[in-house]
Amino acid sequence: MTMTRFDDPAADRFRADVSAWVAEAIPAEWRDGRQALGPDDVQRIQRSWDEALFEGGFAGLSWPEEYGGRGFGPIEELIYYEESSKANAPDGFGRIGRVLAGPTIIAAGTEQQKKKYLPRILDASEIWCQGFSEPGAGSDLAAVTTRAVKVDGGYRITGQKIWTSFAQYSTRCLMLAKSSTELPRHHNLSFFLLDMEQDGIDVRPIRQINGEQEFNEVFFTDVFVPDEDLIGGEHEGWAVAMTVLSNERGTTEAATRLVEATTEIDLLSSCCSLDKPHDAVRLQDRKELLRWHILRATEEKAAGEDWFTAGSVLKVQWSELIQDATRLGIDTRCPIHRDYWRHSYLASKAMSIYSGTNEIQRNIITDRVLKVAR
Amino acid sequence: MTMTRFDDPAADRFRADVSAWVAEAIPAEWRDGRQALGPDDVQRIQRSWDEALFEGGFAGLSWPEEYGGRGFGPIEELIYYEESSKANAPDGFGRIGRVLAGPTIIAAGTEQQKKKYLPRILDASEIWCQGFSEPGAGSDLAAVTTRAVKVDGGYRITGQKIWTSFAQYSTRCLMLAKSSTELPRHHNLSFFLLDMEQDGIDVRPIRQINGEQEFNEVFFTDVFVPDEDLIGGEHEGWAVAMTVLSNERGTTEAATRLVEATTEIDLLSSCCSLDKPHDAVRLQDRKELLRWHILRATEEKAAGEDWFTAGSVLKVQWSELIQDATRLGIDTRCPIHRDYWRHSYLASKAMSIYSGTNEIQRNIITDRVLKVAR
Amino acid sequence: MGRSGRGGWASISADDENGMELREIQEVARTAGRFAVSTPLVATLLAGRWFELDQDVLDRGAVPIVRRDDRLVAPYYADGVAIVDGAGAVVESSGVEAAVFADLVPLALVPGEHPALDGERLAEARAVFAAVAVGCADIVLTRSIAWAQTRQQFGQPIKGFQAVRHMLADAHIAREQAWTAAIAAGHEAFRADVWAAQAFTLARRSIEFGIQVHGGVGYTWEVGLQHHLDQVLELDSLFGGDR
Amino acid sequence: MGRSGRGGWASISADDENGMELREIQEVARTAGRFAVSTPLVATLLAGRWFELDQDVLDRGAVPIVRRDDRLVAPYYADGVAIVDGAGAVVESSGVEAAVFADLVPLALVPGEHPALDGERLAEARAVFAAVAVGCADIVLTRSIAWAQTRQQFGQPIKGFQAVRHMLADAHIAREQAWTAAIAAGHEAFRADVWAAQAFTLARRSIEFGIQVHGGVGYTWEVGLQHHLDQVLELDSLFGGDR
Repeated sequence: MTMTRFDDPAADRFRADVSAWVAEAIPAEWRDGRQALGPDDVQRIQRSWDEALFEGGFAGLSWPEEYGGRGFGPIEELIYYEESSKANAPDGFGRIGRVLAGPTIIAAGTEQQKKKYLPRILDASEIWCQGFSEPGAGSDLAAVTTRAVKVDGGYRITGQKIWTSFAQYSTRCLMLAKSSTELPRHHNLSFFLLDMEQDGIDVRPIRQINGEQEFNEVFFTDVFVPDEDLIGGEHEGWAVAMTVLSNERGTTEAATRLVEATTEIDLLSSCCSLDKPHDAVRLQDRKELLRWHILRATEEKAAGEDWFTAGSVLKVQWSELIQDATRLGIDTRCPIHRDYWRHSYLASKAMSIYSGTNEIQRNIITDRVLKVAR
Repeated sequence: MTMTRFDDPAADRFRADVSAWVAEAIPAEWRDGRQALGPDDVQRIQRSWDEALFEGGFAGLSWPEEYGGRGFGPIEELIYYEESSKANAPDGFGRIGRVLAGPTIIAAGTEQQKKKYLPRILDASEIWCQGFSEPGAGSDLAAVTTRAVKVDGGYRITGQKIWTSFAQYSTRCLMLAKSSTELPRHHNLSFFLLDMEQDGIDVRPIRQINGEQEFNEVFFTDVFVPDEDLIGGEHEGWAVAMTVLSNERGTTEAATRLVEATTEIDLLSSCCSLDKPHDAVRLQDRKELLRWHILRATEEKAAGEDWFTAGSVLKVQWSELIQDATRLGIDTRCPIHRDYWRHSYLASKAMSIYSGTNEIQRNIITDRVLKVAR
Repeated sequence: MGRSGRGGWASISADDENGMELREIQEVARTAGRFAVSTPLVATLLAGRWFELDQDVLDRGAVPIVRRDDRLVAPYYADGVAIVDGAGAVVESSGVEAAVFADLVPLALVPGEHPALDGERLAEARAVFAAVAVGCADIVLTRSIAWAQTRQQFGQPIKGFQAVRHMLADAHIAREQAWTAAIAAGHEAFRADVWAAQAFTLARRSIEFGIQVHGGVGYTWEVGLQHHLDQVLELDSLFGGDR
Repeated sequence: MGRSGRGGWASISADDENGMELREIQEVARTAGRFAVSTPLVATLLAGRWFELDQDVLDRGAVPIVRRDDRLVAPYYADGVAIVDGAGAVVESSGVEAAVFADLVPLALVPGEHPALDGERLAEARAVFAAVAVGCADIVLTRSIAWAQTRQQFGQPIKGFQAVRHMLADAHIAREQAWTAAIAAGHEAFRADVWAAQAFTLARRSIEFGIQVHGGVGYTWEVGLQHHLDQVLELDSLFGGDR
């Protein structure tokens, strides 16, 4: 294997670079006084973080260099997440663009689409959201009912999307819609790069069970997409969606969740109320295993294996790990972190549901990895 | 609730009675020198234990008094199991008769059948085995293919049964066979009280994955059962089997398994190599919960609820508890009990399979307890 | 405070001269747990039982008190609810109103809080509030079954998927185990803390299965499953012991 | 002992002047684990690697030795297998025969046994025998899939039941995690004991799912799943660390 490995000196150097850059780049007001910041300040800092990432060369780490990326692999993505998390760096709004829209356009876009959109994703002058999930479709993504009706010069989109992060800040939406009512399942969907700055789009925040409003429902009423913003061929949206979701989202998502798991488990390990320390040690061991599983999957992906062969295993692994960690957090009954654990525990309930429920992941493993026909 | 409860003084008195009797009844050669006994000695002692149980009044504890039983409930059965286990009492060969054949005959037998068989079960002059499971049927008990062909004065039985404990010592078999090839599923089986002392019966021990030979395969070739040994009506065997299996087996089996769980977990708790004692404490807590669940189920059964509403929950509970206990036993890597734990661990693998797999139990819960139509 | 003026919830416990049996209170508590709206009912019944057993209990301050908004509310079986200040002095006495459980914490039952419960009463409180948690699991399971019967995925109701059916079964198993633990807590005061902890953990597990059956929809505030889960967490932090 | 007389398994490690990479030996070990018949192959490759790295290794006695029947067998990459007595003296040298793994224990790799391994070699042995355990999980999963495709229950192959399908998925998840742990053991010598323990536990879990898929038939000696499970238990007791 010739790719960067986690224990390569090159990886160590990159880690040192990230660490030094992040320490420098974090705004002082964030580093020193985050608690005192109001929502407007936080939002301003998040926007400036997107710009800082671009200027520092940390946007598009794993994008090919020809599209303005650094040409690195997921190892470097993981290192970035780990180091920025250690330093408590802010999170920008540009994440969906960088990890979902950009790779989709690189994989399936026309030259014109690449030229038009990729630079704006990297410098975060456009913020993206995803329009996949629907309340009625749920785990059955192929059952989306948002309609794309062909009209002169483009399509008219009408329907409802859900779990749409960043929708309130977005200028573009990666939209999966039903472009044919006649063609069979999996061949009746199209993928669009939809302009969010037009009439007919209504963004409503969803209140989650932990009280937060991280996600949105978005209602589209007769919204226009020009032909040139169709991506991957008419009615071929399902294949594009599958590639994007299984190959790209898995890598970054697992790395992000590893960082979350680390935060939770480190807090647990240092908790004053943890009276059975070995419970936390076991979680630490599982977390290390997750980390190595990501590294291994990354190596195998570089060697040409489909990401989904590892992606489903990773999804089940990180979701169960974080859920178990937050359960233990509740069980500590720590007087100091009581509210923290309640919040984390409730938030973790979604992890076995989103990004494909753990039941769907097990279906994928038996269907596609083990190839046991139904 | 007017029945005997576990914490009643009456239960305490009964416990004292059992304890005193068991201490007295255990043969000295068993109590003092079990390790030195040969297989013939062990078998002789097991047979004599069946007789001792009868003479001591501990056979048929929960049988009605009119049939020679003591008229007690499963609480007393549980107390008997706990006390005899504490004292390391032997196990007889008459168990299938006392807990399966007897209750079946009491519930579904004719007066003639009751008079003929029940006394011989109690005094263990007849040893019974069960003929339910078949290699091809597995979890799908209704799919048994052993044929019962109507002939003049009775039936001719041909087929293969498996997992038949005590078959080599048995004089009677509680046999479920297919009496019709035309009637629909669940209405095509009959239940027989089959004489094992005739030609055409071939008993072959099964070697299990832990190397033991507790069970047998039994081949029946054109074996005769007279009409008077049909029980519960021709083609009505399925209903009889369900009643027997869900109402009777559950109680006694759970009590037996509780005793096994206690043995395993007590050994774990005292193990020199247990470096995380809290793991064993948690198993102790779960074991206590199982004990209380049996008590509760017993109360509810007395109050008229079907046993299966608790039976499936108990089955899953004891099998998972004992499996977790033996896993921890392996994990201790105790140099003294290494072989013991390897044996127990392998033996426990069968627990999530027999008596209805844990998957079948979950089906039963959703189908019959929660009543969610498929 | 005599036996006059009884009414409302308090009268539930008035049939028996010796107060309600703990197990009966547990049954009521479980039923109360099925409603997301918590009331001082359960604490009231407990107080009634303790008062019948020992008339001095009030003087010792060992009655259940709940916290509503910033006020401490002591439900008792006289004419309604007594409002007491932090020092335990009665400020006001009024009729009982329903309130969202999240704002209603039986403060007096917290070990170490004022007024403290003695060990025997604390054990009973653990047993009774463990039963409330079982009721929380009950309602989530009921709702999950209903959801599984109507929700369509891949062209069929999700109740057709064995994975969903087994999750419902697992929710049932955990709920039944939780109820057993609650009952055991009522019988074994000496380890009621361990039993209560088991009951809360198992009720929580049952509800977790129910949320998973609901999928993403179950994770929205509007659907409201968090109310039941939150109630279990709250009770756990008050009455759960070692686990 | 020079480089002459190489042949058989030993020659696998002969291509590289510096001995086989640990990861390559792990791949071979995993493959070996898929066959219920264990051979001294894996220990031989390890010994070859160590000898290439340090010619003095033999003198220090730090070569893998297996126990067959009552004899100690030291596979080494010279002319076959060296038979050594309990004190480590060579008694006999002969060709290699396959034997049932249960009778073949790499005794020299047991910490504290004679001849003992130093920490670095013990860590490598943990990594390599963890890979054997993954191979054991591989073969059980392969057989479980084949079984699920042919076994009929309730009028259909059991592969049609989602519960069975998800058990196969869980077997796969555990097996994949076990392989990751084995790989990590090869990279992090300082915690190879923890990694190996994880690998054995996960391989064991994977096999447990496979046995469950087989139902009662899987519990019979004839079907032979216990050979693979037993091998994992045996390796665990030798090379598993803290868990």
